[in-house]
Amino acid sequence: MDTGDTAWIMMSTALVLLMTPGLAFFYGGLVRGKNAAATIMQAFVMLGVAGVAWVLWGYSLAFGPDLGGFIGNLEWFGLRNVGMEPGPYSDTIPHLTFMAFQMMFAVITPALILGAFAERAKFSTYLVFTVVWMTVVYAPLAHWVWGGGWIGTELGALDFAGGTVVHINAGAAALAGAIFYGKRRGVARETVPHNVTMVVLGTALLWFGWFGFNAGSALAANGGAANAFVTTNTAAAMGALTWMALSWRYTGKASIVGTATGAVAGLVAITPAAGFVGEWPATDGYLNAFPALIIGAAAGLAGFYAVRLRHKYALDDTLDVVAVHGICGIVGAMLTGVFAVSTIAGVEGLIEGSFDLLWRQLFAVLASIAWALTLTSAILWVLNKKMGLRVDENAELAGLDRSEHEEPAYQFDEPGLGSYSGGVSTVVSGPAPEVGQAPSIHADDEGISS
Amino acid sequence: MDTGDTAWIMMSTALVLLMTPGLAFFYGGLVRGKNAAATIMQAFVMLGVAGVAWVLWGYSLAFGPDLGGFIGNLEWFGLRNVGMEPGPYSDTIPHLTFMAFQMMFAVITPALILGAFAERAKFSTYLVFTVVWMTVVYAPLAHWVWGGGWIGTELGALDFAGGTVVHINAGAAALAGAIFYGKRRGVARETVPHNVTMVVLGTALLWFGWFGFNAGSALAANGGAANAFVTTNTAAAMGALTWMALSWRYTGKASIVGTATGAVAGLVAITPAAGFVGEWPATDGYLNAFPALIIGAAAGLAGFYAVRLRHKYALDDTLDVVAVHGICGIVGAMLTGVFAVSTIAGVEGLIEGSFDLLWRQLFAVLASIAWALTLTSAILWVLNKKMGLRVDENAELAGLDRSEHEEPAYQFDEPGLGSYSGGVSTVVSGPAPEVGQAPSIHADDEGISS
Amino acid sequence: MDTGDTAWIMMSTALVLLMTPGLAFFYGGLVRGKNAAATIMQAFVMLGVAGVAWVLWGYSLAFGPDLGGFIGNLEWFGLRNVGMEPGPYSDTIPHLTFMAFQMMFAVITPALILGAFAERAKFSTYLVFTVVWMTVVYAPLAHWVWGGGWIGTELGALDFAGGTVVHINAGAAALAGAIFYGKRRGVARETVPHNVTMVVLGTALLWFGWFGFNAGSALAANGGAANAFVTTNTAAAMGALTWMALSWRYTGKASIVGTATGAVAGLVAITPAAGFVGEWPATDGYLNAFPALIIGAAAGLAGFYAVRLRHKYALDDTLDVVAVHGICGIVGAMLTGVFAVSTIAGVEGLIEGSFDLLWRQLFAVLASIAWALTLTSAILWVLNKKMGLRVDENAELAGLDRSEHEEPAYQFDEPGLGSYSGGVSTVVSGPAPEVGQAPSIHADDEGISS
Amino acid sequence: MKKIEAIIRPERLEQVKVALTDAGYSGLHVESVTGRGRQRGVIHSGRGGEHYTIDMLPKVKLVLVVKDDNLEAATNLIIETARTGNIGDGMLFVSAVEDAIRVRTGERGDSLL
Amino acid sequence: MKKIEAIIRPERLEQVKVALTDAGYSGLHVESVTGRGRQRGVIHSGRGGEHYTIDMLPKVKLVLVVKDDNLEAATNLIIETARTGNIGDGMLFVSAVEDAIRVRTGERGDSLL
Amino acid sequence: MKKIEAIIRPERLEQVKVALTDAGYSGLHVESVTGRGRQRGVIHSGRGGEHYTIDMLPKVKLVLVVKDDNLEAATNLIIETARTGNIGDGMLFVSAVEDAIRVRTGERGDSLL
Ligand SMILES: Nc1ncnc2c1ncn2[C@@H]1O[C@H](COP(=O)(O)OP(=O)(O)O)[C@@H](O)[C@H]1O
Ligand SMILES: Nc1ncnc2c1ncn2[C@@H]1O[C@H](COP(=O)(O)OP(=O)(O)O)[C@@H](O)[C@H]1O
Ligand SMILES: Nc1ncnc2c1ncn2[C@@H]1O[C@H](COP(=O)(O)OP(=O)(O)O)[C@@H](O)[C@H]1O
Repeated sequence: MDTGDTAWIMMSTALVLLMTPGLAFFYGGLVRGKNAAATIMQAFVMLGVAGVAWVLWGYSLAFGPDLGGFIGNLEWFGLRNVGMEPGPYSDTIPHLTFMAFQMMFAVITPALILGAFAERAKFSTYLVFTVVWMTVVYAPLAHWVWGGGWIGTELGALDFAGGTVVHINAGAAALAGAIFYGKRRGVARETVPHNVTMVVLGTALLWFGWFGFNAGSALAANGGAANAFVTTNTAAAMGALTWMALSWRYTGKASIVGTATGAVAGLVAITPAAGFVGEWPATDGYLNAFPALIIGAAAGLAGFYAVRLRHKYALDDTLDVVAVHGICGIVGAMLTGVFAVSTIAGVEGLIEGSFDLLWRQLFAVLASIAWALTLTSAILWVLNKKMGLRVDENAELAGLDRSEHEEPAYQFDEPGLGSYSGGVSTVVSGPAPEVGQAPSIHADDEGISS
Repeated sequence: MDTGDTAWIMMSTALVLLMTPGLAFFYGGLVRGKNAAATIMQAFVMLGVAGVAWVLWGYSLAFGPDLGGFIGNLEWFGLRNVGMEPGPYSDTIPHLTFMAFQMMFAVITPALILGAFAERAKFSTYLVFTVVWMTVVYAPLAHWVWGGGWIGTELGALDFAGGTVVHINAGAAALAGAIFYGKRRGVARETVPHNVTMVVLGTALLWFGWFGFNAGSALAANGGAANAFVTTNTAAAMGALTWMALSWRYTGKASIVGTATGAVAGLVAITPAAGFVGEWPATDGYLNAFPALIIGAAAGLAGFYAVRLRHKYALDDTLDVVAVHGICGIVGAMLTGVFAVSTIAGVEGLIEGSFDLLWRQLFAVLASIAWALTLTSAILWVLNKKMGLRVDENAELAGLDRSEHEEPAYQFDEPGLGSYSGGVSTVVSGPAPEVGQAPSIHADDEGISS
Repeated sequence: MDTGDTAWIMMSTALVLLMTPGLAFFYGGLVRGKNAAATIMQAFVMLGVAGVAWVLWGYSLAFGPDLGGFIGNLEWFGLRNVGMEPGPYSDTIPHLTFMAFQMMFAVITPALILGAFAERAKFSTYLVFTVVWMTVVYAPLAHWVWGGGWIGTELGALDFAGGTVVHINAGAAALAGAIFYGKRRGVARETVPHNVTMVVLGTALLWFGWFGFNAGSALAANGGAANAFVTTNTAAAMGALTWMALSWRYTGKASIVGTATGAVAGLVAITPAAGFVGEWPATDGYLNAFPALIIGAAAGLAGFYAVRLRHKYALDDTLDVVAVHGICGIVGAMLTGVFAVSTIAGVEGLIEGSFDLLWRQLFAVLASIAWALTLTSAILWVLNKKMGLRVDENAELAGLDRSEHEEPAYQFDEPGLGSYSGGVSTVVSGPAPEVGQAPSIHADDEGISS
Repeated sequence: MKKIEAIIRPERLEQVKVALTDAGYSGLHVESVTGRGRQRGVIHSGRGGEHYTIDMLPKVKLVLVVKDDNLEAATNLIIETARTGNIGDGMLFVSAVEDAIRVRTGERGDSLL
Repeated sequence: MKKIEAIIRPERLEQVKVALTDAGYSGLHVESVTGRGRQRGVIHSGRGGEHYTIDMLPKVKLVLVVKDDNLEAATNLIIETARTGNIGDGMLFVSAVEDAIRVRTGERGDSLL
Repeated sequence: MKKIEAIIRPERLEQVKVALTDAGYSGLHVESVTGRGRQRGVIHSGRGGEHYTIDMLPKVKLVLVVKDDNLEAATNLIIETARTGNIGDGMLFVSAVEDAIRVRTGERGDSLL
């Protein structure tokens, strides 16, 4: 045990926790005002849902004793024997700390997906979806890559902090999500973000938390963590500038939301690479900053044109999860195969002359996509039959804040004034309606259907 | 001295600092828009008030050399001899770091209380109240429990991170506050939160900071901290889900504000227990996650029904401090007596067959309530006579932002448009009105009385 | 290498990173709503701009092998040989970590300046300005003070965490900025902050991050860091209270924005002193809290009256950067010469009877001001000729959000309602206008000139 | 049919609404406006210890369309409930309305009010 | 000239706008209002598991000034497009306008509409 | 009594207000509206490098009730001060008001204006 390492990983865990609210605000700022609180809720609630599911069965499935390279068994159910002493994944930090660090990844990954079907998802189905998805899709993939499963041990593909497990996984699931949920009603192509300041707040928290995500994945406070820290920041900075420049090129204006999105794209792409790239060429350490700069720039380019391409097609991936997490995740995973160097990664990437790693990366990418796309589609198909994925038209037009939660995000004015306000005149506290038989959002109205 | 421990406690101190703004936004989002800035100010200003009072006399009273088990003396006034070397409370971190960590608890505790009398408190009286309260109520109780006083040393009750000192103390003070301040004017039972996104932001910062609060209370970066970290997160997650489910049961909708409140309730309840519970049963470490899950669920249940109960009675505890901090604090303190295990806490709780600790916990709870309720009532009674606790009716109707600070929270529109805006036409910089003789909020208006 | 030190400095680096978004919200809340997103963008984009420029050439110029005490050479261009092992500036942390920590200072310092010309700056020119300024003004000054240059080594002036390099530098540049940009159109003296809650959010993030800024500057998790941590918090608390009291004295109301500003003023002033002051008098450690309390109070006083003074003159330093960073930075640098004690700083300040340090501090202050004022003026003069510093009148009246970015900060209402909203009826995705030939913000309008 | 447009204090809206309900006027709508009249403005304090006078004050415009016969009664009711006796109580304007139509049913005229 | 003030559901505004455009009415403006009529209010859920009924509902007031001749057509168009058949569809008021002036040119009268 | 409703650019409001004050019209109120007329809309840039045209533009509706005698003067004053000469300058509508009442005192009629 090492107190410095433990301090750093506990702190990293807290940082990654903060990324989920960060994502909530990033997404929440991008949607229209009538869906702001509901979108934030969908991300925020994952802290509860995945926080409980992970300590019960998720961690054991993903990281518990291996069953055939495919999944962990349930010996660690409910944190059985996961204790204060170091566990199998690190000698210098408590097993519980490793478990908590990994938990935060399981919290944010399902939340990433919601951007694909934002502004129309039924909350109850969404909750069921996330629990099933974390169990059936996420836990096995995490096991394959990090938990002693076949991708990490047999294939030998590299994924430092979650390029496949988190971003490609979520991106592929988002593709299935956008398809199965279908288009929003009455939205031509895109809507205007309701709160740009909130988008920047979310991005700032994501960037801040991502240091825990990536540099924490070193599982120690050492030179490797320091390297991952710097590559992370550099790729984010370069992604932001690249996207900003591209938006400028096309509209004559530097897009604020675009700059923020570019930073996220850079962060996504550097995730699998962060602790494996750096020295370039390895021999005399020249230009250590360049691999991360290139990865960031590639992410900005790929993400930007992926968004444009998506606009061309009918896909209503509301918040561009496929572009930003899927495509940029793939870019990052492949460039890990290019820029990994043996002095840091212990294996030679393309810049050291070996194509080997690149093929393994490609295989891991394709396996992740196939896995996530197939299973997510199956889950959504069943849920659509059984529960329905979307709210009805009235609810969608009124906005999810009012229809799904009866809690508009903002009520700035005096009672009786402004948009969604009004004097609270009557408090009806009973009789409680049956669960499932939700009341209409209007007191005496059968709905607002056209 | 240990650099890892020092790094962790410095970081924890910063995390706890951030909880006060977190609370400011949690409370600020719940009030009506016309009181948003003033409510945030009431919490934020504690960073100044308690930040100064603590280094002058607060720390010395609470943690300085013991006087009869009741209070510390003033030998450490102005941080006299509180220095860079380890102090009496830990061998591995600087004394100054311990002092700073404890300071952040003294900052947030008075701020918790303001929720009970939000939307009507006179700012000047509030400032005096907090200084007196921190000195007369908080410092002694902190001394009893953590500073070598009778509850910690003689009674032997457990309070890992502030169940009695922080939450029960603030909850009991809030009860006195709600009674002495009386009801808001023209508010039937509850008002609609003006900004749900701000409530979630506040909750996120609280949750993030609470890792410092609880895992930092281990005063080291070790297995004990790791355990406290995990129990904290688990109880918060379970509290959030429990409250969400209950709100769903009663209204047919998942309440966003309720989910956030449930997380806070879980965090409150785990606070006294965090570093003492975990293994269950102790012998083979089976189901380490369960004590925290149960504590979180109990907090969600207790908090939710306490809010409903409060609605039945006339008590205008504006932001439900009694329910969320008082009741959930009691739940946590008692369940510490249930789930504490000797391998971690060094003393047997009920699940190891001993009732002993439970009685001690009960005694500590009752003593804290009696202490805080009596003294807070006395302070408020005097202040009401001398200064007046509340603003007058005009000021309350106009909102505290305008009447107490002349700074409306929001001015979104162009000058001359929208709600509280208008073209700045004249700048009057003098003559300065006398302090205490505040000008009317309208330039030529004697007020807006009915 | 020490894992505890490394953990602390990585965490400190993340904390300082968060200060730039913190500044974005502090500034963004103070401006009018029509400039909110653009102002936030100007700060936020520095994470990209300085993040890239620093790893390419900035770090090498500031901290690379010394050229005549004046500047570093370019041997470390692109982080050449800046690696995972400790570098010349610390034995216990990776060189990359030191580089990253310093980077965050280079990110925020140019961002500080923008407050002087907020609400009127042309974004393209601003970007060029920041790159040039960081290279030509910031990097040399950082070298002089911390990189082995003449102020640190020959003059022997003290600057713990950036009184001269960051705050006086930015403050002097802001003075040049306010002069060269000229006054905003149609603004009498000051405008009303559009979002007080955002101002407090920004202040909270700044305060939180400042622990990394100051206590991180110890480059270790030790007693010195602990001391810097405590002096930082104490000065901030005292600055907040002092400014609040002064605003109360003059208007009869406690200003919320003033209290927040006072905290920032205190943080600025303690920055050069944080790790050098504390014990007072040194011999028996009596009243360790007092130097920081006095520095905080002095900053509150100096900042407040500097703002009032600025109002008397025609200077449109929009967000009072000169007062808060320039003046308070000078106060802090000079008081470092007063309160530095040999046991901590290794050199005697005035309270130990020596005037020597005070003169050296004065010289460093004057040199910094002269350097920053002259060079910034020259840069702005050239940029004004070549590119133009300001947007045109129509753009300024419409607000920078719409004119410079075509992205209004807020769109709360349904399409077609409220302020800057409207139904998205047509999506025009091509043909792309040429860069530089930006389209009018109105679809068929030549502008809105009077 | 007459339209009453009453520009009143935001703080009084709740009472006026209740009074109108009690008197049987259920239909009405309100808008958020800023206005100026006799009242000089609202004071804002800056961080430099100064007062700013904002010359436009937040008001509520309550709009009520009534039958001709009810005009006098409704007007008096609003005036009396909204009054505080201080400068800034507001103004009330009356104008003619030619027709009223219920969107849901297409019904027209006086009977809707 | 007549002024049509239609208080309708926010959700229907987009369709009404499109219909008006298609019918050649390009000039119009809208305001955000809250109103009450037959509709009892909107429900808000509190964290204590309660329902609150907010008695004022968000509506849009669409204002359209038309030539006398177009009044009937425009009125019908708005009513038909805004209608959902449920309580809360809104009301439409018609009143006389005496003059219209284009700020840019100073032109007056019917021809501007 | 006449009511002038002037829909103008937000950026011109300050000047118009000052001009009205100077000419002795102290009472007025303003509302935030969005409108469309000749002006095609406002451009919004998306992160994918696209332009969106938002067909409704933010405008201010300034409402001023004046004595019949002052109608012409007030109208001209507003038009001239609000004009920039570009599309989007706005429209002004005049209608009749039958009565004005001061809430505070109950006074009625022309003398209040
Ligand atoms: N001539 C007018 N035209 C339009 N609105 C007016 C006019 N005169 C007054 N108002 C409105 O009436 C409100 C109240 O008027 P004010 O003079 O402040 O109150 P009081 O009647 O108590 O003196 C003003 O804020 C303004 O909105
Ligand atoms: N007499 C009235 N004066 C002013 N506004 C009215 C009046 N009656 C109704 N309204 C407005 O019309 C809206 C629609 O009326 P409502 O009765 O709810 O719909 P419906 O016609 O479907 O029953 C209300 O919300 C209110 O804003
Ligand atoms: N017929 C109308 N009814 C209601 N409002 C109108 C009408 N015509 C124009 N407006 C309002 O007047 C504003 C200005 O009109 P616009 O045609 O854009 O300006 P311009 O007169 O310079 O061509 C519009 O935004 C709209 O709000």
